[in-house]
Amino acid sequence: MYVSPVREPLISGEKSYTKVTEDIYAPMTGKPGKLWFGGLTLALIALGFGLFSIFITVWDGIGTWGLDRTIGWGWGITNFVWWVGIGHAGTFISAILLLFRQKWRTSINRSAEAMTIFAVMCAGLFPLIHMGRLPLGFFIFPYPNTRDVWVNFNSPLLWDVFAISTYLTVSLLFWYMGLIPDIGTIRDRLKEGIKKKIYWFLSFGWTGSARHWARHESMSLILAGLAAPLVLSVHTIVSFDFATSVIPGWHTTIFPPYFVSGAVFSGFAMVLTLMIITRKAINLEDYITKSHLESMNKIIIATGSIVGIAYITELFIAWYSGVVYEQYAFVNRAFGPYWWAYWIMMTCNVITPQLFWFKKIRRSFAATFVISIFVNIGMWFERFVIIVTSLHRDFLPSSWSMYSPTWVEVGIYIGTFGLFFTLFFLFIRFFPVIAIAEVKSVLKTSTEKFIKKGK
Amino acid sequence: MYKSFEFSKKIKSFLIAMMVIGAVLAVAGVAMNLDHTHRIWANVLLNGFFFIAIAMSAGFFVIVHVLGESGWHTAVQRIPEAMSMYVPVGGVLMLLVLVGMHDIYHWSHTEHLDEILQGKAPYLNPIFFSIRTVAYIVIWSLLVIWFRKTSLKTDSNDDIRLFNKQRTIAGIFIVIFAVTSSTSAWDWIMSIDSHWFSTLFGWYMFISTFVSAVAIIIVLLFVLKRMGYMEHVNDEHLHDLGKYLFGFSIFWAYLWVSQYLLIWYSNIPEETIYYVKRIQDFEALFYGNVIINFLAPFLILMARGTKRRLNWLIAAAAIVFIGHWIDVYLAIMPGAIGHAEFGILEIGMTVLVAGIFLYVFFTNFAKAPVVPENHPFFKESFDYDNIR
Amino acid sequence: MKEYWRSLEDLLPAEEAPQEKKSSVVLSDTDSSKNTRRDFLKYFGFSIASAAVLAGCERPVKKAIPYLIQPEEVKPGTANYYASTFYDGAEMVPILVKVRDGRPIKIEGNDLCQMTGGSASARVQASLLNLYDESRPAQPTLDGNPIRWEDVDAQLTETLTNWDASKEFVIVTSSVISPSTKKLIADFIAKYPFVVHETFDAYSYSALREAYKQGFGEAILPSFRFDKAKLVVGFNADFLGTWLQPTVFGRQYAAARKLTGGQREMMRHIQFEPIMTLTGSNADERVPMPAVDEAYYLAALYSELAQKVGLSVPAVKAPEAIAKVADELAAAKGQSLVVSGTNNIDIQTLVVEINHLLQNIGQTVLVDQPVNLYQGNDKAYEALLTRMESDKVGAVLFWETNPVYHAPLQGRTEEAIKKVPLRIAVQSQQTETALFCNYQLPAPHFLERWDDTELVKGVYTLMQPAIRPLFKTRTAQENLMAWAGFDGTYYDYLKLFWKENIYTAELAKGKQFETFWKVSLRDGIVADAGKASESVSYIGADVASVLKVNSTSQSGNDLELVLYQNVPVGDGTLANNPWLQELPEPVSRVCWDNYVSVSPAFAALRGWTQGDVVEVNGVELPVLVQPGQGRNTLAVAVGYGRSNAGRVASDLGQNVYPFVTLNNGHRSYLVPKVEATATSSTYELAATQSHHSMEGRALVRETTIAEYLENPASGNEMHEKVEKLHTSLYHEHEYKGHHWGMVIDLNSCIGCNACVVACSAENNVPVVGRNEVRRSHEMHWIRLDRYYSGDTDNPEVVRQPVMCQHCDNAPCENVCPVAATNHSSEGINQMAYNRCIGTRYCNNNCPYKVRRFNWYDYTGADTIPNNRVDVAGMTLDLKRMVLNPDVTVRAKGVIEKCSMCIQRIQDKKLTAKKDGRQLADGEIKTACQQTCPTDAITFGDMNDPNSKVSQLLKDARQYGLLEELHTLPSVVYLSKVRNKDKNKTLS
Amino acid sequence: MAEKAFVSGYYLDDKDLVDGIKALQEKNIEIADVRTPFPVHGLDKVLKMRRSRLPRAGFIAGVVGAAIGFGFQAWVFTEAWPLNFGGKPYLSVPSFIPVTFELTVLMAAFALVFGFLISSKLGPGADTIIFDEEVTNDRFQILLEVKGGNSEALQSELQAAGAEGVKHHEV
Repeated sequence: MYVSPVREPLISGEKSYTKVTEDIYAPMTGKPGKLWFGGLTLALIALGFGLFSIFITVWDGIGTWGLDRTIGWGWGITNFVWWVGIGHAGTFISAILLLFRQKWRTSINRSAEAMTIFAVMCAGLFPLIHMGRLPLGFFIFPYPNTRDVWVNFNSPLLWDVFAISTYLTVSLLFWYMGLIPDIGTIRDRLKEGIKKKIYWFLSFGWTGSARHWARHESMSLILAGLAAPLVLSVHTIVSFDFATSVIPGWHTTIFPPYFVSGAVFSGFAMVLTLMIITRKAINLEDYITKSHLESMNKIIIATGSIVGIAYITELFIAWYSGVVYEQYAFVNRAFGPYWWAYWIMMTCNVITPQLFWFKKIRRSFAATFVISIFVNIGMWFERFVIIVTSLHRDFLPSSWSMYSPTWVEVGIYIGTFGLFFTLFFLFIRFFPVIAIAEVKSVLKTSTEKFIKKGK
Repeated sequence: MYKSFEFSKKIKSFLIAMMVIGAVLAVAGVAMNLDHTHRIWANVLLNGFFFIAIAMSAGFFVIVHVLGESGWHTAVQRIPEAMSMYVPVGGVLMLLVLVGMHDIYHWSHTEHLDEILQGKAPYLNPIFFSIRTVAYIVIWSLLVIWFRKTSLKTDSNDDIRLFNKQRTIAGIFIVIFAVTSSTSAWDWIMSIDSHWFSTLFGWYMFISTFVSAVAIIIVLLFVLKRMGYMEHVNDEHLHDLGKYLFGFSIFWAYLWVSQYLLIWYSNIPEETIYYVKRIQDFEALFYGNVIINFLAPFLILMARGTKRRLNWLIAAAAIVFIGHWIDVYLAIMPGAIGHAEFGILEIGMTVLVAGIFLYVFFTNFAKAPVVPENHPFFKESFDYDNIR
Repeated sequence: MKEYWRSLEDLLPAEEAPQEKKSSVVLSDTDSSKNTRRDFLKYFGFSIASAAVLAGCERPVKKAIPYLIQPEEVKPGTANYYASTFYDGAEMVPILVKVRDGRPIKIEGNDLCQMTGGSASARVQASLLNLYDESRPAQPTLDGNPIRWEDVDAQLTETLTNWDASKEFVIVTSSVISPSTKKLIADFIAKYPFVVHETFDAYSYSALREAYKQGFGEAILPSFRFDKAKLVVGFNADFLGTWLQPTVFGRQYAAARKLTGGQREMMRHIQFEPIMTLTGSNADERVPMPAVDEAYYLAALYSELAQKVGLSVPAVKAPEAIAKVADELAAAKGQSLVVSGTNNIDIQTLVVEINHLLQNIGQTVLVDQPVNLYQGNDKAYEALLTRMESDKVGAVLFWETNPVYHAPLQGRTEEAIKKVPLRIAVQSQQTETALFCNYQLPAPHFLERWDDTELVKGVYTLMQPAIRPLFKTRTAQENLMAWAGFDGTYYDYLKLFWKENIYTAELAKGKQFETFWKVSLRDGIVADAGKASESVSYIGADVASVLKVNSTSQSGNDLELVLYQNVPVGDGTLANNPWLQELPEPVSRVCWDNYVSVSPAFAALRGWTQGDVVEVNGVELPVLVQPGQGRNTLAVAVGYGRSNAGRVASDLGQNVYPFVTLNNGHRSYLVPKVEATATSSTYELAATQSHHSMEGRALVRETTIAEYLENPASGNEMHEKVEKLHTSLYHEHEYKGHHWGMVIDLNSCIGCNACVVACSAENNVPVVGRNEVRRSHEMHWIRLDRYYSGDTDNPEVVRQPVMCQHCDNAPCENVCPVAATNHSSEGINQMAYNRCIGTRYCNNNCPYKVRRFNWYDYTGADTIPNNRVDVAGMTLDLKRMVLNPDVTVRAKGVIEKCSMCIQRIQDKKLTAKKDGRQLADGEIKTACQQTCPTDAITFGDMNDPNSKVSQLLKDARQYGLLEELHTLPSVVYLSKVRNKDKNKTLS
Repeated sequence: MAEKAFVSGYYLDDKDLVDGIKALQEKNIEIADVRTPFPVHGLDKVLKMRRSRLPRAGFIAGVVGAAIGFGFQAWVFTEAWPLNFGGKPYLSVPSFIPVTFELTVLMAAFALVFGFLISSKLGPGADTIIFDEEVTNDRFQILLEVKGGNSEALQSELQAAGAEGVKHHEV
């Protein structure tokens, strides 16, 4: 496959196939470092705090949260949407970019997909624990029962159940199918022993047969074809949670594509935040290069700008609609008691990503790191703004109210960080962080200098 | 090496004939409808908007690939490039809409407006509307011409800076178009149902015209291939175009469902009125629209083979093109004339404008080599394949 | 008309027995033979007969004791209604007590009473909860030690027998309106002549009676007829909320202002007041008036009116508004009414004279039908104190009175009582006064005892026990009988009294006394037209001197403090009541506390905001900024700061009764000059509404009478526009049988909050406490939204009762993932609590925000132990007796909301079905509708073209709240009409 | 006694591998298997592999998923217990779209993944033989089945076809 010499190499340094294997396998060998143990411990502490907060929530009731008769959802659902959004980068990278033949995806898709799965797990927690009666949460599944009661298929929350679980399942399958050849690689590097047996088991007996590869590619492509609309559908359905209502600020038709765009936006930001650290920590700088950074940052500008346009569209149409409730909802967002949340959102999501128009900035790891964190914050506030500022002042002024979180809600949020990072730390230790086989497949065309190993 | 296109007499006379027939039918149609001029103006708007939006979408097709640093598209790039040159010509037609404004836009009758329209008046008033219309046309024309010029320069100059300049233009293009594609759709189309509003509307109309543009690229490719040009375009290119048509048809359906489902679900009269009108008076078209624009391309192009075979592809493209004309028809007519009307006026007007569009296209296509050979990624276009 | 019966014989005549068979097939007899589980919800309303148990269905039932011998009148699952009377020393309302399985579970108004029409105020209904108050005195004590009743009787009989006749034995009662009790007291005095009976009212209106004494020679309290007036001018009189007989007045008021049923005339109401009262907020025009100037305003009014009829009186320069009002009053002679709520002899004298000038006596002021309420005389009370201080009193018995709390009079009361050697308290609730008493004798709650009343001459009601006394209590009457050695029980005494004094053959329509007695007991009320009137005649007071003293404005820069009763707590007698404490004050919408309200201008001047704690003459109170309040007026509600009231009320708010002083011998609730200083602390009030503007939204639609008469749809023009745009993407569901609907007439609703308590009692709505209300966790299913508009110094007020609107296109139903809320075939938005998993999605989507979530375990229905949030003791076994077994007690984590009293609907449907007849219109009454004093709420079948609801739906004033959203609410509002000229105002 | 014997040869570059395969194919030597560390571009064409039937399986499963998804929802709402939610029609088709879509994707994905695993005989604890552990690293391996003891000949053919190293394996 011809590649124009004008294109910048994706992978720096002199690489051979063996070198790729060695480089990516390296972080999994030897004793884990202090940093890793320290990080894992911190993550576990956060997880523990989260579990305690969840315990309090279930034991004492949702009253331990800062919600009230007017504001039924607060941090919980904000965090849910935020985490689901983050969970959009991985599958977007591996599915949609696969369809668009973007080679740079190969270095980041593995870890991004892992983040997707972990983020969706964190996200999935919230709809569960925000229920007043968690022990009866199984009512949301349409299972046959003696009362002949099924479920309400009109409910976007029910759609969510299907969407999130399908998404998690398909993402897991997709991720794991991609992992099989690489687990095979790890397996073959290990000396005989229990570890090798485990990886043998996990590798599903991968041989590298051309027939398998052909099927694997075919499957991956179609899975990508399925996953692409699936990614869209998940955040679309999450947006339906709000947009199907009649609440001003929630009910607007632009929500589905705008939410999807925002999700990819925040997902990429999170991937960037983590990968910029990870590549340093486990010496993968050659594989995740400025070229990757630039490509990802371009997507950040694109999605960020779509989000920005959506904000402005909403604002303008709210005025244009001539509906007093709509108009008030947006005036209230910008100038009401939660004005600060709105302007944090606007600054972080609309203004900061525009800095990536400057080539220097979008190719700077330090700048990208900072901006990615801004985007993470901004996207959290976006959901907060949508949920809380729309609810706290809706139709009847008599019921208007204010919301602030309690430590329990904050604790649960911290706990999901704990869960996310616990899994992430385990992942980088026990699985190849970069898709070895996929990098090899683009190695010749994408490396600064490809060396064919001697005999 | 690549056979340059010659705008032969034969084609020219065919297109002139097409325009003449269209013009005759259109004039006849106008004559028949002098008592309800809003139908005439609605048709001017319909075809004026549809083709200028397609031309602009074709321009968008090129610049988005430039920004995405794509290589494969260079094999067909000159087709959408030439299509985009219709923007300044079509702009003239859109200016006509300003003349017939009062027959289409309820809000332009500034003397008797209800409360809501009075509220919108700072935005929806004849003067500001005209300013915006002119601005869209001028800015869009400048953009497509600027890009086209730069692109043509590469034919004689392989300076990489020209490519970088293309990227700069593309950046400016996308920023401006990101905003104006929505606002123009609100202005020209959404404001016909002057009380109604939908935040998604701009994006929905954009995707509709974008799919149409892809369809026309395929149609034109087919025509050119039939005439013996563009032989370098291989199955992989068709496959990619097919994927676009397939993918964006689904995306269009996604937006259609998003808008419909949300409005259906909340069932708030100020929003449902839009669909109620369409379902009541245009029922067959309303549901047909979804079948033609979603189900047909979806089923035809799902298999790998059909995307690679020009005959299947052209069938899908033709259906989709007609489908999206209907889509725009559905967006305009219920508000502008209130009920379904289809006759020689519609046919004539469409044939006429399509003729002009094609004439402009072929004229421009003939002006330059059929491929940008000095494009840095040009060679990539001939060494890639789609996974089976 | 309902049949109220007392015994089984009354209910079931022998020949009706076969009916039983019919009823037994009802459960399986549905229109479809395919009687599957889908009928589950249909039966939901009544099949939960054991709902109180069901609430805890995951737990074993701890206590279930079967009857050994079932009492004949107790039929499981069926409620008995007993007619009785509520009287707490202030208000008297004939009631029906709903008793289920031996437990009184609800109080409703007795609809045989013409004055109340079956309505009851919030306090009347809530008084039920005082029955189950765990803080009630349960045992007689002597100096803090338990003592047996026999010993009490022995000791006191001995004391009385050996009495030193130079000393008085004083019985201090609240106003006694019971003729039999009066006679008993007289009999007691006859036996022990040294006994003196004194009347002490918790809140005093003695100046009113004295004014009539001056004007008419008799210290009477006339009957007021607001319904006969075309113009009512109120001066600081909260007659819709607390003044004299608010339930009755509210009803009269609304009747005179209703525009339904073809009525085209509407009474006009002008209110002059220093603070924003419930009444003032309903006025067509309200003029803020400094409290210290009330006498001056009235003097000016009198002077203006007198000049109009050519009397020569000293001229008083009238404020502009008064001059205009005088013109209006002069034009409505004989059809107007001027009232004042201030306990000031000058003011009341002026009011009497004004009404006389206006020829209202005999028209709207019926001096020949005096009301027996508020018989207390402050001068007499002061005299009693003086006698106590000078050791002339040997013993004092406080009979359900609490002067230490209600009239401390700068410690005088307390000191005087201490000087009395023997002090006895007979009380059904804990009181501060009892703390000073040797004998503390527990009395039964009024639902546990016998009594009668004669409110107006010739109108008798009976009070009968609805439950056996829960504690070792004895009525004061029985105490007296025991100590005097009278035979029999008080029931016997009462019955005999009725036989001798009330029964006449004419009244009994020729029946024997026993029959008369039974009928009276069943009906609860007997009116003897023959005894109806007394005659008094005008003699006239010395107005000139009053005018002279009050001829100038007294208001300056001094801060004045107004002490007022608020609607929920009133004088504080029933303060230990969770329902009342959680009831939002209708104007401020704050509950669980009192506060000092200040005008916005004054707050701005001092830089105070709501929640700042300020010190008013040494009492620290949180600030509430009250639009419409007088510029230099501060106001604090009395009834709070109880130091010995029981678990709920003790230490709630601050007691401001110590500010009350005697003025011309009458207790004055106005402190003309106070100091208020800021402190550094803040205190969060439990407010149920924090935003007070409608934000220009068409929520409460209103018009003026002139516009209304021209175009009945005026103010409601939007409705027609919305109807025109009534598009939908799906067909409306057909409701083949009933389609329940409700119409709320905003022109009738006065915002008294009676419906809130009715709903809470009927539907087991949890009480959550102050802290939860602060967090906006209140649970009321119906609320009274209140909005201000216009000038903050004198805003217009509108109110809107909002409960679940039972939308036919309900945004909440759509989104429940587990189908826990959906629409019944009769158009009711129903909740299956057992199915709810608590996502709160429905609540988010409800545009009306009427859904309520059980944030904590408020009810004890949760399976997890040790997590209850119950500050008011509502989950105590004793208080749980008040639960309505027809309504599920909701568990933690469940959404609940108005069900349109589905249990009542099903009950009446079943009754009709058992009787084999069509359900009649009006037969079903929701709890809120039943109790509404103003009949603002109408419930019925919208499918029945002749139903009252259907008729009201034709009114041009009807509209749906947020109807532009196409939620198709089944609750419909009728717009409000103000009787005022849009372009002219008084002030 | 070995049941089967194989000869393997390995290459260090995918181009060399493809050339080697072509050389062997010219000599009509049947190639038992080719094993590579990553999917080699165009190998499927060279080896004349049949196009995978996975897409078809995915499509069928998708259709089944859609039918089940839509059918079940429609049945619940119209037959099992028709409930009135917010006045929506019982057969509220737009509401059924999301769940139908999700089930379509889920079923198709399952079919693809399990179709892949089953047709490739891969899975947890699958019984496969690895001839050279370096295949998952950098070696491109051709496997020829030894039929009738001509292992040596095959080895030299492989060497002739450019293999970097050859080996005999018995299983």
